[in-house]
Parts: sequence; C-alpha cells; structure tokens
Amino acid sequence: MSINEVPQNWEPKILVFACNWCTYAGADLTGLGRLQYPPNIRILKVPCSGRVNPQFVVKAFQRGIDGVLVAGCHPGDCHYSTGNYFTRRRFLIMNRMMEYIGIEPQRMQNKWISAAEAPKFQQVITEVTEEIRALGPNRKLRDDQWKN
Amino acid sequence: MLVIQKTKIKEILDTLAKEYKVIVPAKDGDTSKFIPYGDNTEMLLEENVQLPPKDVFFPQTEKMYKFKSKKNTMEIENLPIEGGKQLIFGIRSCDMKSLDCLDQVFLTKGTDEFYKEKRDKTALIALSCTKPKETCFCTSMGLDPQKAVGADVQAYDLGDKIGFEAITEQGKKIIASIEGQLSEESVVVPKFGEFKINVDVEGVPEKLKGMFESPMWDDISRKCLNCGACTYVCPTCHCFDISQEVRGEDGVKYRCWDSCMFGEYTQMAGGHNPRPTKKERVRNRFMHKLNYFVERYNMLLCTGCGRCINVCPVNMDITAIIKQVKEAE
Amino acid sequence: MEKLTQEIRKTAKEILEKGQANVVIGWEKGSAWYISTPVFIDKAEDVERLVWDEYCVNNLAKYLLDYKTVEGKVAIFVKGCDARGVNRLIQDKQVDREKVLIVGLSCPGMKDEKKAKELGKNAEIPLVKKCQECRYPEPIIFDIFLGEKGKKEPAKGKDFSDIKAIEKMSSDEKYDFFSENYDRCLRCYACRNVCPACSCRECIFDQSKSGWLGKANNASNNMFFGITRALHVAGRCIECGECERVCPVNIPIMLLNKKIIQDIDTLFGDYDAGLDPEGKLPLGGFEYSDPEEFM
Amino acid sequence: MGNCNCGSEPDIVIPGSNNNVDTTLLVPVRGKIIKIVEETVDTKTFHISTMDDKKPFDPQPGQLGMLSLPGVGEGMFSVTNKGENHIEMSIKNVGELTDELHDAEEGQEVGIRGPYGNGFPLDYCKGKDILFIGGGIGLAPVRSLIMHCIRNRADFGKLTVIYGARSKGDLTFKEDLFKNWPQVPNMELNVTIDRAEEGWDGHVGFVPSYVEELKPKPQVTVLCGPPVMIKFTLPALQKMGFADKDIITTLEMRMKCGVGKCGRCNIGSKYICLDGPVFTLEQLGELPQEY
Repeated sequence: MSINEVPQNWEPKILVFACNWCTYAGADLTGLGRLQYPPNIRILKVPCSGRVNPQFVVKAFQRGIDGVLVAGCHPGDCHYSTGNYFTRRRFLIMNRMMEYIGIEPQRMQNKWISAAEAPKFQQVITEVTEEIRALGPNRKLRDDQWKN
Repeated sequence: MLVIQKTKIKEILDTLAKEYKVIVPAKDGDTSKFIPYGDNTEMLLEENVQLPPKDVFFPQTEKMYKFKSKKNTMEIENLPIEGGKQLIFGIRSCDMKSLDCLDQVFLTKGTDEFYKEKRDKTALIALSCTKPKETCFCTSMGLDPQKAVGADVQAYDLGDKIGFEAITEQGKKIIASIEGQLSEESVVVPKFGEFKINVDVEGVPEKLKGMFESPMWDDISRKCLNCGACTYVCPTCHCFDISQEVRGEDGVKYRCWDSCMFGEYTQMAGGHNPRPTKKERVRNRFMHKLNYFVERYNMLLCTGCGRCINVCPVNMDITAIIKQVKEAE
Repeated sequence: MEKLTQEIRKTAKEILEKGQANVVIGWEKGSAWYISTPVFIDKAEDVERLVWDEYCVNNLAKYLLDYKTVEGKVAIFVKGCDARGVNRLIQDKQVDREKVLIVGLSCPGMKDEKKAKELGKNAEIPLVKKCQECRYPEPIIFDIFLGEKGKKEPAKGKDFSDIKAIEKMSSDEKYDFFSENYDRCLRCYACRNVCPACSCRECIFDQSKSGWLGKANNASNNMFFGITRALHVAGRCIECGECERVCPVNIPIMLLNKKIIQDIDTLFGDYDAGLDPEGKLPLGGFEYSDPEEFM
Repeated sequence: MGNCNCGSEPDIVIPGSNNNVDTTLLVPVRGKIIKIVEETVDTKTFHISTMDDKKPFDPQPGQLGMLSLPGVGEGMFSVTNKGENHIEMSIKNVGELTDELHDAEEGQEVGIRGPYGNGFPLDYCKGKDILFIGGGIGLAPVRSLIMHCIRNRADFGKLTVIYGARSKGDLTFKEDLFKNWPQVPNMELNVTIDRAEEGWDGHVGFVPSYVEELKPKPQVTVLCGPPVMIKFTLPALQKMGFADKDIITTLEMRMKCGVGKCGRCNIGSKYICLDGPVFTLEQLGELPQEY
C-alpha cells in the first residue's frame, strides 16, 4: 500500500498518556460533564507525565498508532511537585527529534490539562484528532512486517 | 573465450533477468552489498562489496513459522519458504568459498530447509579479482582469486571486457542463453595484483588446539569492544538466534543473525554464562574460525575476504592473530 | 610526534615502575600504517609498543569501565575528546577520579583511516570528520601533560549546517533519508559499545526478552534503536564522533546526536558535555524558566 | 571406546516428519501437557504428548527435547522419562519460559521438537553394575537411564542410586525414590539431604562425602548435578579408582536450534546438542574447560 493511500473507513488511532492526577481526572470530568469528544483516543494512565519515557512513544508508532499526546499537570501543579518540569525539558527535545526524523509535529504533541479543565480536554482531543485525520494514517516507524 | 564489453554488461543482466531474479554487487547508500538488480542499480564491479552475500541464502531476519495462541491452545502454521530462481552475478572467490563453509553447516548433519531452498535455486556467476584490496588475503587462505570453487560460471575481469567460462551444466545453460550477446575472442586473463597481506596458516589449526589456555587471549581481547561488526560482515559467520514477535493471539517465530561477541548469546536462564567476558568470546570466535571448524568440517571458517579487518573499530586483525599463533612458543 | 612518542614511553615506564598505576592505556601501531589501535601496557618492558601519531583516533575513555571493579589505579593517555569522555564517566559516577591517572596530549587532529586506505600513503590524507569539527583538541582534564599545547586550531563554534539542511526537508524526505540509512543498520552495536556516554551495566538493547526491542532486523526496529540511543545519550554526548567512525555501514549517527546538542543549546542555553565533571546534566534537571510550548 | 556411542554421529530425526511433510528441522509439532506432577516447590514434571495422544518422538535415555510455549519462547530440556504415549520433562523454575510453564495447567498446548543429542551409551552400560549420582534437579536426566534400566531390568547389573538435595522439600521424584524404586530387584537407594531437619530420619550430608562413605563398586557411574557437586564428586570417584571412561555425565548450555547450526552450545569443536549432552570424563578431558 502506498504511503499516502487512506484505507476505507479509516479512523485515526491516538494514544494519550494522561497523568493520574490532572489529565486523567480532567478526562473523567469531561465524561461526567457529558462533553463529547472524538472516540479516537486510547488513554493510558501514568502516575506522572514524567513517567513517559520517549521510547514509549516510538514503540507506539511502531505498533501502529497515528498520533501520540502526552498530557499532564500544568507547571507548578505537579502532584510530585516537579515531575512535569522534567517532562517539559524531555519533550521539548523529543518532539523536535521526532519532527527531525520525519514524524509530522501534529502526531507528537504535549499539552497541560488540569483536573478541572474538562472543556480544554474536549478541545485538545478534538483538535488533535482532526489534525491527525487531516494527515492520514501514519506509516512511518511502523513495524508491520509481522502482519501477513 | 566468450566476452562482452563491460559497458554492455547490463544487456546480459537484462536477458538473465527474464529467467532469474538477478542479484548483483552494488552500492547501497554509503556502503555496498549484493542487491536485486534493477534499472537504478549502481553496480560495483571494480572491487568486492563491503557486505557479504550470505544474506541471500541466510537473511538477517527470516520468518520460520506462524503460531496462534488462545488461552491454552496453539496452532502452528508453516510458512512457505521464500525463494524463486535467482542468480548472483559477480560473486568473488572468497565469497564463493564462504558458501562452501555455510553448506557444511546448513546442508550436512541435518538439512536446513530454509537455506537449502535458496541455495538450490541460486545460480552463481563468479567474477575474478584483479586488484586485491588493502585488507584482502584470500590467497593466504588457499584460494585462487581468479577461480572460484563451486561457481556455475566463472567470469573474468579483462579490463574493459568481461569473459565467461561455463563450469557446470547449469553454467552451460546460462551461457547458452546469453551467447548471442557475447563474442568469441582470444584473451589473456590479467594477473592479479600483489596482496598486501600474506600470512601462513599452515599448522595453525593444530597448534591452536593446545592454546586454549594461552595468555595470548587475555592480551588480544583487551581492546575488543564486543560489538558484532566482525561477525555480521563475515561471509562465513552463521550463528543465529530464534525469537518471536507476538501481536495478541498471533505470533511469528523467526530466526535472525546473532553474534558470539554478545554476552546474551550464551547467557543461560538461571544466570550462568560459560563465556562471561570478552576474553572467552574473542577466543571462541577465533578458535571457531581457525580450529573448531577445521576439526568439524576439515576447512577453515575464514576465506580471507578481509571484511572484519576493514570494519573492526579497534583493529582486531585475524591475520595478525594467525601470525601471533605461529610465533607463540 | 616521534619525539612525543618517546616521551609517552618514558612517562608510561615511570608510571609503571613507580607503581603510580597498574596499567597504562594508550595506542600502539596497528596492522597497517593507517591504523593505530588501543593498547594496554602492564609491564614496564612493554612500553615500546606505545605510539603517538596522526592515527590515534580511538577514544580510550570507554575502556576505563573495564577497570571499574579492578583494584588499583589506571593510567590513560587522553586527547581532547578522550578527556571529555573521561570527564563524562566521572560525572556519571562510573569512574572514580582517584583511580585514574590522566596523561594529557595536545591533539593535532587525527587523519581519516578510511580515506588513507583508499588514497594510499603518498596522498594528502584529510582529517577525520570529528576532528575537523573539534572545538576541544586540548585535554581539559589531566594529571600530567606531555608536549606542547596548541597543535590544532580549535573549530570556531558548532557547525550545525548539516542539521539545518535536514530540518529544511519535508517530513517525508526526512523520514526517507533516515529510514534508508537505518535500514542498513546491522545492529552490531559497535556505536553503543564504543560510546563513552553509554555506560549502563545492562543495556535495554541486550534485554531482548523485555520486549522493547525485538532482535529482528528491520528499519522500524533499527530506528527504535537509533532514536532511543540518541535520547539516552542526550546531553551526555561529547561529540567524539566515535559512533559514526565505527559504524560498519556508515550510518551518519552524529546527525541525531548533533540535532539534540543543537536543540539543547537553543532551548536551555549552550552546553558542552564532559567539560565539568561536577555540573548538572541538561536533561537531568530543569529550570522553571524553560520555554513553554505545551499550554 | 568400544561400543560406546557417545562420540558417534547421531542421526537427526526431522521432528514432525511423520505427520507433516512441510515441516523443517526447526519447526515444532503441536503437543499438549497431559499431566503435571509437582516435584518440589520449584520443580514440576510435565507429561507431554501430541494432539492425537502419541509420543512426540521416541527419545533415547539422556536425549533432549525442545519445548516451546506459544508467545513465550523455546527451551531445551532433558527428557526424564518416556511412556507409551508421552514423554516427561522435569523443569525447574529459573527464568521467563520456565516461570510461564509453571503457571501452565494440564491441557496447555505446547510446541515440541526433538530428540536431540547423543543419549547415554546404552550398549556400553549393558550387563554392568551402574551407579547413578544425582544432585537436586540433576536427577532428571539421570532418571531417564534409571527408568530404561528398570524397564529392561534383565539387561543390567546392580543399580545403585545416590541422590541428594538441599532439603527434604527439594527432593525430586519422591514417588520413585520412596515408593517405586524400592520395589525394583537388585536396586540400592541412598538418599541424603544437606542439613538435618525435622521429619527426616535418612542420611544427612553432601553427596560427594556420601559417595566416599558408601564406597560403591559399580562398573559405570552416571552423574549429574550442580557444578559444585560434580566438582567435588569427580575427585572422589577418581580416588576410588574409577577410570575416566566409566564416569559419564551430562552437560547443559544455552541452545536455540538443537541441530548444531545456531552455534552457541559449543565446547571446543563439540556441540552439546549434537555430540552431547552426554560425555564421559575421558571425553571431557579432551575438551576445553568452558562450560
């Protein structure tokens, strides 16, 4: 299949690393508030956004994810006081790295979403989904030689 | 001898490509290796390529079978072994010899079907060498750079022409299929240039048998980085690992090249490792090449291609080691 | 350099005879004129093996790890890049400063062994790429210094032109470029094994059972290896370029490392790894004032 | 070495060749665990047969089999016994695969291929008095020969077993040791544990010293156990005057292919999977000490 071909009924698959204390709670609140967002995301709860090792992201792309969002508490709000500052440094580098090797920047995003920011969660997920939908399926880094 | 202008070699390959998947030595990015011949292939006929042809017969990663597992059940599904009729053009004496070594491993004492399938279906046109590289030493290993063992056709580098001589029945058929494009000429096969490396391997395998405990191994292994570069560029190194990839219920069992330089290679469940440090690993590699294989199959596991010398980051030079063995008391 | 070779031998002899160290790590002549290779001298009578010429390209710092659990002191000859490598290992608490006797040498820049092989003895052999770009030819840490300083004019500023050229490509062009390069990767791990910033006792890539990286060789897995390794040495790469030099299939590995170095400089301020053994690592900490892009 | 078959070239049986023409050397056949016997806290014996209730292959005593658990991996184990329709493998929980195997239940399907290796020199042992020495899980490979001797009792002389384990709980094959084997004619059983413990009125002490104490007089000795046991038992045996060719042991190494191709299980020029795992002390003396 050519790299640009979009299969029928394709839907973006997006992996969201959500920190336990803010973003995951924010996602919960979004649901409780009946705020609709695209069902394209798979949420993976992590204790802190600082737990997200960049290799998790590469692995996700290998296994067929179309986009990754790493989300955590706003700077200053980290449950562990400084975890997300480490995340910020790490992903400032990581995001540029991924863009550098040819992953479109929309596919590798970070956002701070607090436990109270249900509308923001809704908005971010909607935006990210639409951005990735526009890009089409990701085949870069994909390890698909095992499918046959 | 039947010859063709080097500039017209592509015409012959095009003819052969009708019947075979043709594989040629060519540039590949900043390196060179044997790759399927196509319109844009940058062929490399002046010197041997940097990577050996072993992956044509023994790919770095090769699927063996699929399996499916649910709860406590499993199914095994055999995969068709890949491999249609193919032909390697331009394989050198050293690499032809390496196939002889690999044949011993994969075709004797139990036939390895994955290897055999590809080996049986591959015709071989060997190409003579005229100019040895800095690191070449095939003559020291008893090879003739202008006459390969086991080739179907021996081709000769005649400067601006290439000459062909059929060796086997299959070779005769190959020549017959391209005969129209060749012309008969009387030629003189040029002598090959001087080898920079000459080493005498006579008696080394026998002598090594008594040198397992030699302090020499401590000395030569110290600078080794235990990377697998030498083993992966070696045309005769054939160690492999068997592993698997699993996606949900589906799994694929594959084998892939492994290297005796890696610690994990001999690491046993439970923690014991019979070759725990670089000394044991380096010793095993050179003993395997120069003694164990000779004991087992009566031939050296080194063809003098010089690739390991070429890539080793710390200049672990097998010829230097042979000399050291020779000189040892 | 001939004179310096004599001095090196004399110094090594003294070190061993006086018992200042049990072993001296330096270079000896390899099996061809264009190769000098690491050597380990434990006996004073062997010091004649030591040489110093324009092919002493190997970074020796990594070998200190082999002596991590060995009793006694180790003496090591260092060029600029080796010194930064030693510093890095000290900074990571991999090597005890007290256990190493560092003998500094001013580096004139080393010649390209691959080019030498091609061009022959009589040709003008260019410097290896890493030496052309080197900004620290002088060792920044040593106990003894031999010879004179200033053998090579350090490069002015970091040259990121190759990085910038890639950044200008489209996403697909970038990916094609890197995946074609990494498709060739044999995963021999020479780059990792030679790297003075790679000092994990157990490396993730040796743990095939953990499932992070299968042993199967394909562009995807190889890029996982390349990217992960680049990020593991982020902020710790001393730009010695050994990874690229040792690659048997000539993958431009430094393009990943230099990209990270460039971004660290722009985002968090100029940083050179391996200069200050006490300093904080750029990715081992943070500033409250770091750029904010994730609001 | 006369009729000893230790060093001979074994014929390689292509696994599964009887039921699937397409299989190759490295592809297992589908089988299942039909019975699991808990030997000790960390050792279980698995009875394995094919899906159609046949013996996966017919191993000679001392030979090996490659057992795989789908999705986990493959491992080489000695076959400790065979029945009409199954083979038995005793497996200690030491790593990832063995851990998963210990979690398996009866009915679990597995991949199995073999037999590999040379096996014990049956012809050489025929008609002789045999001493079996085992330590811990090391009794597993030795047991394959003991069971063979018991099945063909008339072909062998006196059978003596000296077996030791760390504690009572670590003794494997308790049913054989205390129930089945004592019934066998002309068979002597000597069981020891390292340290005295409550409820144990048998011998206490290490295997090597027990061997010296018992002064057995067999014609052939077969031993297997942890390296430290072998290290101290061998000199004891040699001191008692046994010839190296009459002391037989079985080795293990990491293996992947089982057919002498993947390279890793060599000791010198010998591959454990082809030329071993059974070696006489005489043969081992000719090999480098790298195992």
